[in-house]
Amino acid sequence: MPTITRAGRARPQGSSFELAVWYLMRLTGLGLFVTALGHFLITHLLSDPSIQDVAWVSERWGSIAWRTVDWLMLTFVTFHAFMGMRVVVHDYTRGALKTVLTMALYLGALVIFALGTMVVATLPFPVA
Amino acid sequence: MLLRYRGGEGMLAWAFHRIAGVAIWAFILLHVLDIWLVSVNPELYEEVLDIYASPIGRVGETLLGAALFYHALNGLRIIIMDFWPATTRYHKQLWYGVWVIFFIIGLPVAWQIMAPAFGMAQPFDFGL
Amino acid sequence: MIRDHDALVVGAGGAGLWAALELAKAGVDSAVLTKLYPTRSHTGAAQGGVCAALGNQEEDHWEWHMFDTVKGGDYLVDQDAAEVLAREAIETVIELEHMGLPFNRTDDGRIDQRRFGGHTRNYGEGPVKRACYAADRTGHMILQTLYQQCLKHGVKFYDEYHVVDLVTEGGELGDGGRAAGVVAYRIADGELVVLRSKAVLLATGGFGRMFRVTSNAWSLTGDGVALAYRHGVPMQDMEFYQFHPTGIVGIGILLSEAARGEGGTLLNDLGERFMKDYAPNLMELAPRDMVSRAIYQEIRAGRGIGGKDYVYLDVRHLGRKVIEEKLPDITEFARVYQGVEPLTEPVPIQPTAHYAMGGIPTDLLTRVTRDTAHTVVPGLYAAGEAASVSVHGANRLGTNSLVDLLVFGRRAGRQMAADVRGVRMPAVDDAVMEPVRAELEAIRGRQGGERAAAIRRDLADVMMDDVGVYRDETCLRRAQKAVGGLRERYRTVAVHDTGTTFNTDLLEARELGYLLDCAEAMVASALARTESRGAHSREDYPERDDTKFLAHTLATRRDGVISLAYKPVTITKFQPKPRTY
Amino acid sequence: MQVELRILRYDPERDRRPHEESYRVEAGPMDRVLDLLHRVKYEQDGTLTFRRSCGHGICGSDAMLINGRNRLACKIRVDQLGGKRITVAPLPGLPVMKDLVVDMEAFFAKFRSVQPFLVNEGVAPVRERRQSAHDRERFDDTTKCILCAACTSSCPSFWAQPAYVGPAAIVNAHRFIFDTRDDAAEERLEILADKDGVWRCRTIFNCTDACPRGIHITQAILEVSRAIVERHA
Repeated sequence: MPTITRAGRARPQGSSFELAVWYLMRLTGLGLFVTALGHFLITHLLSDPSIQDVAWVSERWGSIAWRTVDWLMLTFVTFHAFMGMRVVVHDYTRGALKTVLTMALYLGALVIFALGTMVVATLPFPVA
Repeated sequence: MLLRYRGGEGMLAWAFHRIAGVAIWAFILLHVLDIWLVSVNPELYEEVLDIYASPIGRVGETLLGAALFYHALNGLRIIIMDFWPATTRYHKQLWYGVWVIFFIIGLPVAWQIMAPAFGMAQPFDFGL
Repeated sequence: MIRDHDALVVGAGGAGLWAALELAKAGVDSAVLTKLYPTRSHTGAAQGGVCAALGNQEEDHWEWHMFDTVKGGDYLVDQDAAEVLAREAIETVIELEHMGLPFNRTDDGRIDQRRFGGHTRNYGEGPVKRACYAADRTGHMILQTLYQQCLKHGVKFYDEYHVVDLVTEGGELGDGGRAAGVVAYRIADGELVVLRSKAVLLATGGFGRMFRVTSNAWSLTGDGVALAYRHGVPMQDMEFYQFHPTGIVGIGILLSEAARGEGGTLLNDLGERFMKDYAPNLMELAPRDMVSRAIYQEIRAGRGIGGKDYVYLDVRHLGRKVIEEKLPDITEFARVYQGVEPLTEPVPIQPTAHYAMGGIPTDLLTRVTRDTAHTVVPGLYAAGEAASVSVHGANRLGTNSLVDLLVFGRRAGRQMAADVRGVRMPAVDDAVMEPVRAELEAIRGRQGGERAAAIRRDLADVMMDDVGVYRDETCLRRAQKAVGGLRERYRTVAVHDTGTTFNTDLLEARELGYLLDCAEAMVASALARTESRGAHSREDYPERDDTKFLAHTLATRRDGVISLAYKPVTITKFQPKPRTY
Repeated sequence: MQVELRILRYDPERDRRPHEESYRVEAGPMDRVLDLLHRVKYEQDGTLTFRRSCGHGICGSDAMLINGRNRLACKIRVDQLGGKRITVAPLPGLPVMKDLVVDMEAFFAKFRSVQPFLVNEGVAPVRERRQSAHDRERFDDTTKCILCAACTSSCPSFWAQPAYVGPAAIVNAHRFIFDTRDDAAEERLEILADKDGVWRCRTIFNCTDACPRGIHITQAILEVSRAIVERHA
C-alpha cells in the first residue's frame, strides 16, 4: 500500500485505536445502561441511603455474583467516563495542555480502577 | 459560537448529553473514593451515607439520577442511530421519546428520593 | 508579479475544466483562473440534460441530432461544426460516465434518456429521447465531475482571480498580434498578476446580466468576450440571444425544459394548450425561440393569466413520483421562489434571458478567428458560451449548451496541448499591467461619480424592453442611443469601497464595462440584421432573408467606431428550408 | 415593509474587530436575504462585501449565518425569518476576510483530502459502465452537495477542532464510497477512520439542519462510520 494517497495526502496511521474507542464507548454504554441504572435503582428506589450502612454494603457483597456485577460496572464506568472526558478534552484543548490532560485522565482512570477493584476484592465477607 | 448558533433539537441533545456526562464523571470520582472508605474507615463512610440521606444530599442525588437517566436514554438514542443510520431521519422524534420516558419513569423516582426531605413517606416500599 | 504557464484557461465552467483536464493529461504546464471557485460556475445551473444520440431508449443517429441542431438554429449553424457536435457528443457523454458522472439509469443499467425541445427522430418526425440526464441537476453533476477529475489529475487553480486584461505580443489581436497571457486581479488583496502563456483559452461564459429578467448568475458579465473585443477580435452573431420560455416570473430563475420533456404543458388564461396553434407537431417541445414568441403572442392577445404578462406551466398530471424523482430541484425552486406547489398548482412562468448564441468566433479547433476569412489569432482559443463556433446559429436547442462545452472544451484542451509544443514563451514584462492598473485606480480614486449599480439597472431595463424577444427599428434605435448614453455615464463610474481587500464594489464596476461592450455590439448587430431568424425576431422584417443574411455578423470596434462584416455560413448536408414544427 | 438588517461588518484595513451595523431596507415577503444585501450594497453602502453568484441556491457562494443559523442568502425568504429584524454574520468557525466573506481554502483542502473523484483503473468499456438504478440510488443524496460549507461551519465539533475533516468532506467521500463503479472505498475509509475523521461526529445534526440541499448529512456520516466498523469486523 502506498503511504501517500492519490490526493497527495499522507496516509493516516494507526487509525484502529479511535475505531476501537468508538466501538467500546458504545458497548460500555450499553453495559452501563443495565448496571449503573440498576445500581441507582437499588440504592435509591428499592432501598434508601437512610437505611444503608457498612453492614448493608457488606451484606450485598456477601455474594460473589454481586461483587462481579459491581466490578463489571466499575470496569465499564472507568472506561466510559474517562474516555468520555478524553473526548471533551480533545475537543477543547490542544498542544501540550491536551497531552497533559489526556495523560492525567489515563492516570486517573488507573487509580480509580485500582482503588475500586481493591475495595471489591478485599472487603471481607461478613460472618455468616 | 456555541451560544450564538441557534441549533435545533440535535444540538440541545448533544449539549445536555455532554454536560450530564461531565457531571456524572465528577460524581464517579467521589463515589469510588467514598466506597473505598468502607474498607479503610467504615465510620467515615457512615457519615458520608448520612450526607446522602440529608435533604441537600437528596437534591444532589435527584439531579445525579436525572443526569444519569438522560445520559443513558440519549446514549441509547445515539447507539440506535449509529448502528441504524436511517433512523437519523427521526432523530427529533427519538429525542422527544427520550423525554417522555425520562419523565414517566423519572418523576416517581424523584418523588421516592425527595419525599423524606419533606418529612413525607416514600411512595414505594419494596420491603428491603 | 509575473508567472509563466504554457497554457492558461480562463473560466472554470464545463468548457474550461475539460480543457484543463486534457492539458493536465497531456502533461502541459497549465493553470485555470476563475473569479469564483470552480464549483460556483454557472454550468452547475444547467438542469435538464445533455443530448447525445446514444439510442439507449429508442433508435437514434448523430445525423438526426445534427439535423435538429441545424434546423433549430434556423440554418445559421455552421454544419461542419454541428457535425462535430453531434458525433462527439456521444463519446464525450460516455467519457463523462467513465469519469463517474451519476447519470440516471435505465432498467438495464444504461444511461437513461428523456425528450427535449427540438430534438426529433428521423429529421423532424416527432420527439426523440436523446437527453442524458441526472435528475434535473445534469449541469451540477457535469461541473462536479469535471472538477473532481481536475483534482485527480493535479490541475493548478487560481481561485478568485479576476481576469482584467489580455496580454498581447506583436500588436493587437485584430492586427495579427498573438495572445501572450492575461492580467489577473487577485480578489483577496487586490494584487495584479501578469500570467504569461503560450496559449490562452477564454471560457468565461455568457453575459445574461445585461437583461433585467435572466436565468444567468450575477457573475455572467461577458468578461472574456469583451476583453477579446477590446483587443480587436470581432464579436460574432451578437444579435442572437436566447430567451428561455419558462423562467420564474419577475426573477427569471429557470424551470428546466425537462418539465416539458417529461410531459409538462403550457396553458393560457383560457386553460388552452396554446402551443397547438404555433407548433402542432412538437407542441411544447418546439425550439425555445418559438415557444417564447408564442408566450408573448398569447400575452399580447390578452390571454396571459388574468391578463397579466405570464402563462402557466402545468406538471400536475405527471404525478408525484415523476415530479419528485425527475424534477426535484425545479419543484423546489417553484416552492421557494414563487410559493407555488407544482404538485397541486400550475406554475406561473415567463420568458427569461438565458443564453448567448453569439460570442468570440472560432474554428472547429476552438482557435479564435478574427475576420471573414477565418484568419486565426495565434495563441487565443475560446469555448463554451463565450465562443461562437457556431453550432447554435440563430437559436440553440435545449441541452446543446452542455454538449457544446463538453465537445469544444475537450477539443480546446487537446488543441492547446498540441499547439504549445515548440512555441517560445512570450517576452512581455509586467509593464503590460500598467494600463489596466491605471483604469482600476481611476475608478477607485474618482470622487463624486455615479455608482455602477444605477447604470447597470438602466442597462438591464433598456436591453429587456427594447432588445428582447421582439425587436424593431424604432426600439433598437432607442436602445442604441440609450446604451451610448450609458457608456458616457460609465466614464465617471465611482465606488464607495476604495480598499484592496475583497473589493467587489470595484470589480462590479469593471464588470459593468464588459456588459456595456457586449450590449453595444448586440444592438448594432441587431439593427443591421433586417430579417427574422431564430431568436432574432424583427417585427418590421418578419421573414427570414436567406439571400442577404445567411451569414454570421462580425462586429468589430476600432477607435470607438463599430463596423460590421458578414461571414458565410458553412452548409454541408442540409439546405435551408422553411422552419416549421 | 421596513426590515432592520443587522450585519456583522469587518474590514481588515479599517477595523480592529468585527462590529455590527444596522441598515433599514424596504422588503417584500418573497424577497430573499440576498435581495436585501444587494439593496444595502447598491443603494446605501457599496463597501458591504459578500460572495454570491447564481442567486438561486445551486452555486453555494452565499452561505452565511442568518438569524443564528447557516443559510444561503439567496434561498431564505424574509417571510421565513419572521420578525422585522434580521441578523447576518459570516459563517462561524472560518477565518473572516472581510464582512461576510470567509477564507474557504482550508475547507476545500479538507474536501480534497478524501479523494473526491472516481477511481477506477480498470479498462473502461466502449460504452457506459452499467449500473442498476438501485445502485445509483444508493448514493444519490450525497451527489447534491454544492460545497457551500454551511454544514461544516455549523458543526460544534468543527468549531472546537478545526482539524476535523468535517461534514462536507465526509458527504463527498460517501458519494464515492457507495458508488459501485469506484475502487477506492478502502482508501477513503482508511482516511476517514483517522482521529480527525468520522469519529468526531457527535450526531448534533446542525449540519443536516443547515444543508440548503436537504442532504441527510448525519445519516451519510454514520453510514461511513458503519462501513468502517464493518470493514474491521
